[in-house]
Amino acid sequence: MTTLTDPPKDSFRLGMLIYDTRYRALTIQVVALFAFMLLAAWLINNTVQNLASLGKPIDFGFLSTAAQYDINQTLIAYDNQDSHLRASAVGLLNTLLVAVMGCALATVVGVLVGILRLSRNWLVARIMTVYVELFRNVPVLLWIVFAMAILIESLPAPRDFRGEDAPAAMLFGDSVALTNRGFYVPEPLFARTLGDLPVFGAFDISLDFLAILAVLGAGLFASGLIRTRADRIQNATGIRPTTWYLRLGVVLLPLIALLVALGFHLGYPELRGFNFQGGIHMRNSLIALWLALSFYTAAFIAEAVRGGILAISKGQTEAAAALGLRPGRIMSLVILPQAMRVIIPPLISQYLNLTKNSSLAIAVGYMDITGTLGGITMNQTGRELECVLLLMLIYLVISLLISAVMNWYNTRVKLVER
Amino acid sequence: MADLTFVRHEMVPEQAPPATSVGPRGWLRENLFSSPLNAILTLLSLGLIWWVLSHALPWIVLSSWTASSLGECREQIAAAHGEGTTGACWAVIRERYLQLLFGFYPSDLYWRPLLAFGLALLALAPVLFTALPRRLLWLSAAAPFVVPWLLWGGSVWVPVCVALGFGLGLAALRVVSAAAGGLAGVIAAGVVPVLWWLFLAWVAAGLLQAILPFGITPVESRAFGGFMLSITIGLVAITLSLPIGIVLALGRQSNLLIIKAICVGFIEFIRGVPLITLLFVASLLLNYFMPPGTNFDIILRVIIMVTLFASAYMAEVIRGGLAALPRGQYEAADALGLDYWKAQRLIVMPQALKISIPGIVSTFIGVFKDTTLVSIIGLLDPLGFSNSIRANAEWNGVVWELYGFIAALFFVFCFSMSRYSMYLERKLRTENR
Amino acid sequence: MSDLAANREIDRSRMAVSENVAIQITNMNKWYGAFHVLRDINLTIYEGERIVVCGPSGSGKSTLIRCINRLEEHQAGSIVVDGIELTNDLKNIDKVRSEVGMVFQHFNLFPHLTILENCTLAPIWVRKVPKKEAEETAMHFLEKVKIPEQANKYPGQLSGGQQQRVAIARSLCMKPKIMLFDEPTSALDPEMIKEVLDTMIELAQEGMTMICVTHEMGFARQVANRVIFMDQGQIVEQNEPEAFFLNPQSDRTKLFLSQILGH
Amino acid sequence: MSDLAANREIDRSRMAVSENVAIQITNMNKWYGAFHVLRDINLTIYEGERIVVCGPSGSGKSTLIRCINRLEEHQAGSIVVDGIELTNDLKNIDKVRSEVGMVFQHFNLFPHLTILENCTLAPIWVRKVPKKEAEETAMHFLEKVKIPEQANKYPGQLSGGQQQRVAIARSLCMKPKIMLFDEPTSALDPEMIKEVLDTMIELAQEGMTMICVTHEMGFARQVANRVIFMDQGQIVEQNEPEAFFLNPQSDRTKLFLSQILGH
Amino acid sequence: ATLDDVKSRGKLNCGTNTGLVGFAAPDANGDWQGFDVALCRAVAAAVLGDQSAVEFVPTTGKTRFTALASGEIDILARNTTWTFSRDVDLKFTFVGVNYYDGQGFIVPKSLGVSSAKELDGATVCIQTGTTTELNLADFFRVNNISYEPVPIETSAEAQQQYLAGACDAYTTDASGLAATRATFEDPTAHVILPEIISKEPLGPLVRHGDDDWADVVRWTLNALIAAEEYGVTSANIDELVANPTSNPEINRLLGTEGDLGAMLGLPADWAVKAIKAGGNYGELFEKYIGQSTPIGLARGLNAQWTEGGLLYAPPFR
Ligand SMILES: Nc1ncnc2c1ncn2[C@@H]1O[C@H](COP(=O)(O)OP(=O)(O)OP(=O)(O)O)[C@@H](O)[C@H]1O
Ligand SMILES: Nc1ncnc2c1ncn2[C@@H]1O[C@H](COP(=O)(O)OP(=O)(O)OP(=O)(O)O)[C@@H](O)[C@H]1O
Ligand SMILES: NC(=O)CC[C@H](N)C(=O)O
Ligand SMILES: [Mg+2]
Ligand SMILES: [Mg+2]
Repeated sequence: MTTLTDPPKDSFRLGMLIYDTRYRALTIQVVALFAFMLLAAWLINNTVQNLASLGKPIDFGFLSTAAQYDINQTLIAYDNQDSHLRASAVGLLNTLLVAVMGCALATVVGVLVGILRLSRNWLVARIMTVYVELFRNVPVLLWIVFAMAILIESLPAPRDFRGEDAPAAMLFGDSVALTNRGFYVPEPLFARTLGDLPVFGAFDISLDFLAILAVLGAGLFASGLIRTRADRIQNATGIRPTTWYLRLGVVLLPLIALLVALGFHLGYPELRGFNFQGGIHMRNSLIALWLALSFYTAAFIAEAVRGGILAISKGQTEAAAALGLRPGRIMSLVILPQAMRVIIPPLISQYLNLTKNSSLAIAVGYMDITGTLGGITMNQTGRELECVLLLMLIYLVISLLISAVMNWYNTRVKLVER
Repeated sequence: MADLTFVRHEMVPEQAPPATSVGPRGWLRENLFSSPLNAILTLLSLGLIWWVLSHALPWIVLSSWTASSLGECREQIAAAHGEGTTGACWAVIRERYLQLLFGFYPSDLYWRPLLAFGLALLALAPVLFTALPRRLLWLSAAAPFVVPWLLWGGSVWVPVCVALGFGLGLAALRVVSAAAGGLAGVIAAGVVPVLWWLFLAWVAAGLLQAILPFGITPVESRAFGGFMLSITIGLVAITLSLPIGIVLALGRQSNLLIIKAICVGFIEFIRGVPLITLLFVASLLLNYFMPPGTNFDIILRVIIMVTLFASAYMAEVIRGGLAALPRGQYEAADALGLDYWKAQRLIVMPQALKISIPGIVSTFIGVFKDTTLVSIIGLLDPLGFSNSIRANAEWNGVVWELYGFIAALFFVFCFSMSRYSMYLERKLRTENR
Repeated sequence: MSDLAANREIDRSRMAVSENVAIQITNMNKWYGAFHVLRDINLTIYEGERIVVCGPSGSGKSTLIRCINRLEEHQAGSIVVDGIELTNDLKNIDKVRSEVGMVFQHFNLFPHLTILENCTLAPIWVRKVPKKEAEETAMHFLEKVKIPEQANKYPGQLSGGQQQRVAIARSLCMKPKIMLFDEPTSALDPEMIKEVLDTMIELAQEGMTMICVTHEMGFARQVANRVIFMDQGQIVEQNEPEAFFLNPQSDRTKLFLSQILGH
Repeated sequence: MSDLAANREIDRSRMAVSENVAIQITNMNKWYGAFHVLRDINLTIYEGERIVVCGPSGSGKSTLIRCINRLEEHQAGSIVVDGIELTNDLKNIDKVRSEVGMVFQHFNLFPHLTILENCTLAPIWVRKVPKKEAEETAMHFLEKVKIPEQANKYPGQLSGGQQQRVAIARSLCMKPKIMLFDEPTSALDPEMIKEVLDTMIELAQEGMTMICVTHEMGFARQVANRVIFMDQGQIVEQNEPEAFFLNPQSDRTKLFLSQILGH
Repeated sequence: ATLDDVKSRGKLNCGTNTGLVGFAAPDANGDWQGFDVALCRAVAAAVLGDQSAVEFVPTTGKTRFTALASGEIDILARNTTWTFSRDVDLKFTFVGVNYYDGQGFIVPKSLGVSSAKELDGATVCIQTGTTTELNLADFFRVNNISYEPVPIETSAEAQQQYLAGACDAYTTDASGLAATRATFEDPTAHVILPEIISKEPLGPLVRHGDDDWADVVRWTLNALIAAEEYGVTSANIDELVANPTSNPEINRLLGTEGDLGAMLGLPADWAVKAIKAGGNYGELFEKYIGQSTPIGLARGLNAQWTEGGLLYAPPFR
């Protein structure tokens, strides 16, 4: 029989570092941390040594020197005497531009294809399957160069619009020109403009634009109010009043009034000299990148959408149908709210992928951040280390922001569940 | 109210359905014209198909296979199909397909990459199919050493000595853990092989080669190119990323704060930046990070970065597999007295990896597609090669034929892989668990 | 088979059957592709009837009752529900569906809505009932199925038996004239079966027209006024429960009953 | 509750209790975060004892027995198993675990290993038994639980009862001195419960020290020599089974027994 | 030192363009061909005695300098312009000029433009990461006219865009323009504008600080140039070695007199090997980019000084 003695007092022995659960964790972590720091120190030491022997100590000063190169598409004012930093900012904005446009189009196409893939129409479902498989299984870089090549080869050059019986013609009453240099569309102009608002002295924001945004926002808010009222009436009487014309009017009328007040008119593109002048020029590089990224990503989004809808069991649709709900209502009241939860997380991670893939812009010469900071600037200054680190940092920040949104959404949705 | 009783004494035989619901007519009605909207969609789809085919087919068919330059191609097509016909110049593919497939790999050694990739496929089989004889697993264990040897060639002793490192590690684990306990054993198992590889393995391999020379023609990695380069990068990266991914996933799951932080940091960093920036690191910076004077060639550097890239994604895939394992499995292992590593090796990993296989395959497809980015840093993968080919005066101006061929190669490869992973997924779902 | 309901006293007085036809099925045939799943079904159901449908698996029981509210389309013959013939006319289908309630084997509650919202959804959007009124009705029926206190929980938080009772309440909120049940208890644990059967018995006592696919023979004996036996897509035998169970006519019925009661 | 084992003749002769202490728990307390889940547990278990632990859900039964093989850590007091105190020392933990077998509610067999491999895994890797010998032992215990013919199947191919018996055999292969059971039958269908209880009764007859969380009162009456009732993380009452069931002392016990036997 | 590294390695690592018509491209057998490539072969022949002992490392505009700086390549022969900042700031040594180039414009004849100054508002295709990009910006700035740059990664893509009319003009080194034009379906429909807006001396470069190695490359290039000047060709070189001429300069070049090779740390016949590898400068020019090739460049500035060009090899003495 074992006699019970007092438990042995804790006296520290070296063996406890390994065999005592309390210290073991600590030991392992200290060792790991030490190893990690050793590795980091080694890498940094190598780098410093290498750079020193090359005579290129880390120095971000080059960012403030004149860039000396031109960028064809700039969202903020820029010319070749501006600094590399500003060139990078131009690139970053271009990255964000194509990312936002891409996410929007990819969502639209992806959702459409995902739903059409479930269509009862055999042919449509097959075509969508072919589309999805084709795009998913060919590298996105190839799609980007493909898209560029298609644009360049299949659309007419501006010179084809010239002359009496020109081989090409503008669309929509001479307002839109699709050329292989890009698309020229009418631009909004204001006869009585409010001027620009400089922000931090770095760039200007058009006050007209701000005013329009404000009116639009107010209109949408009012429309929301009308909707709440409709909800209230429905709750009270059971009948939902028809309000779409009211809601439309409340958004559109003030907007139209403002536009008239500002002397809104369109500036049409016009063939002058070598090119179309006036209007908004969406460059072929932007369009190719945008379309390729969107359609490539849309294939993945379509799968997520299809999966999301399929995940909502057939039973849900049947139960709703058995209650007498119409197909449209079944979609909006039963299927979509549930499918959204399944779809949104993969959707956002596809947004992330699209944003990262937009770095392939250099393949078509679209001047995104990789093209400016990670391309020409790096090339002309020879500051590889600084440029690549900065580039990674910028992408990392964008990615983390997107992930943060995703996590926020996930936790929010989870709360609703239980 | 009528009489409720009813008894059927003669069963109704099965009848054919009404003609409108079966047969080609029924099928058409059901699948293509079930409603006006569907009919419109069907017509639109037919229009689309017609449009695509009518543009692509003539170009593909009215082509030249024999010319030796683009100009000659144009002449041949004009001669055969009339002036003004535009057709494909497949001759460039005929002349260069071997280059697009194998790059600069010596043509008399083409059997080696073919054999190596065949072997890799074979080695995969016993891992994936539990039905195959377990003895084939030896092939899977040997493949990571044999395949690189076949690809890069050189002395047979190099892979042997590398493999020996694992043997040494195992031996160290046995000996040391018997003498000084489990954790010391694990540490020894980690340290000994690394020391061996760093300091002794090359010497040993050199000695052995001197004593017993046996080897095949070495091929520099610079000779790798074309599709073979893509496969090599993809294959090596995935194989290496598997163990790294496992370690990262375990680290991320661990409740040791610092280890977890390091792993999470690494994974999120790699997943947060585009691959192209990592390739910039490979081509521009990696040599800075190494001790002055070290220099390994660009393909190795790319493989390193792509491996790190794949590892982060792999870690997430495996983490999913780990999360899918019920807690009971860990507890049962604990209750039986298995320590952490044994539990991981015997209970957790075999199951988690099996669950993760579809994810691993799709990571592989992703990485494989992404290998095309190496063309941006000047490596001659199929896409890079297409540029070099166009830099020849004869083929300057050829576009679609090359892109089309490359796209078809990738499509065939990735599509079959993805089908295969779907098959695996189905199999895993129905398999008893 | 559970005969938990055996010790319950059933008040058959209010379970009278009217002369009015509720459902009239004539020479109805249905195919899945080339597979003849329902063959020559002729069936008249009067208001207030409680029909139990039984038969071996795959005999077409579910398909039959799903045809009644057009979850499945039939290819030949006619189905007239409450005077409305089921054709491709969407309006008719809507009308029929809002008068026929259906309870599924797997409840099919909407997991993203609370119990109360589950119950008010269809009244609000289909019947255009004011929300307040819909909620009152819903609470009324939730009380009837004895779970008013769960009204603000989500389906995932309820046990199977509770979920099925919510499903019944949800159908009742549409104030249907006819209720269809497709094996409402077969996905439940034995204790929960009782809860659900009790609810159904109560409904029957109130004179609801019910068609119920079930193998709960105790329930059939107590509540049904007619049992229909199906095999191979056909109605093989129908009779009053006592006669059906004690004196089956067809060989198939006998075989089936011996199997099901032999347990 | 099933009392399927009632009609079995129990040989109590070999179920003697020794004087040696197998498990000594002194003033043990455990918290989950701030939640005090085990309070002041004092318990001495002698070799050969068969203890049944019961109590309402959430009362800490599982936590208690999981503390005994350190699947959970306790924060105060001491637990001495077979002379080894459970501290943070990993070596002691390993020793205790290899002497204490545990059977879970959900069996937790390793699905990727055959039944035989499940049984030989721990002996081979923990006890360092030669494979051949381990297999012989495994077959011996598989025979004991009456499923030697399943040795080469995978767990997924077995019924729940069979799986639980494999789980018992797997624990036995480590030749433990003490066996812990955490509701071993509660995930099983009624028919299968009997199989598993029979196996446990057999074990008890061979004099194995057993601690069993269960609500099978038939089992407790026949086999246990002590029943422990827990509530709110405390041992509320312990007694011999007859006395415990017929003459409970505490009010809580009475309430609990009335609920559990009233079914 | 690099020379020893190369010798012990037995291979010369040479950075080239991933593909530029006439200057570097792999042929159907996977052998690299071109004017820049030939220089590498000559250096390999001089140092290692074997013109095929070269590993070609294709580089892009971005990766070329890092490849050289990190030691991945021993010599960069990739139509790289010798500029102040590359020489001084990036720390490289340009060992000479193998092609005197200048940046020009090509436009379709139908555009009706005869001078670059008329390109106001034009869309101009340009390869990114090159000196040409900066020159272009300067040119339009100086002339105070506007333009729209279309940056492009490779010359093949630039050509595609130009031909399809996506840009009005294409600008790059004039040699590249000529090479590009040569492969057009109808070369006569395009004109190269008269303005040469920059000096683009293209030459091989090596790392800063290894003068011995720089000397080897520099004098190999000079040997090729001098060989042409003295009429030493791959055809008559064996003859000249066997029967030394009376011209001591030639003899010193061919190693039959003096010990210039030893001074470089090379065998006496280093220059012979280099010249035999592909021929003298003139032969290489004719073979890869000269009038007889589709590219058809005239010697122009790249003629010997005796012919009014800029090629002027310092004396071998
Ligand atoms: N959507 C469908 N497509 C093709 N065949 C179907 C479909 N649904 C059911 N069937 C087949 O029709 C037959 C009848 O099915 P039904 O579900 O009506 O049987 P059941 O009597 O309800 O059987 P159970 O008791 O198993 O629910 C079965 O053979 C089934 O396989
Ligand atoms: N990991 C945990 N973290 C926090 N609280 C826990 C944890 N595990 C159990 N608990 C809580 O501790 C209490 C006791 O749990 P335990 O599982 O021991 O109860 P039990 O008596 O076994 O109940 P049951 O009969 O339901 O199995 C419960 O209130 C439970 O919610
Ligand atoms: N086109 C090129 O790749 C080279 C352009 C130019 N000669 C430079 O050195 O930058
Ligand atoms: Mg059914
Ligand atoms: Mg428990």
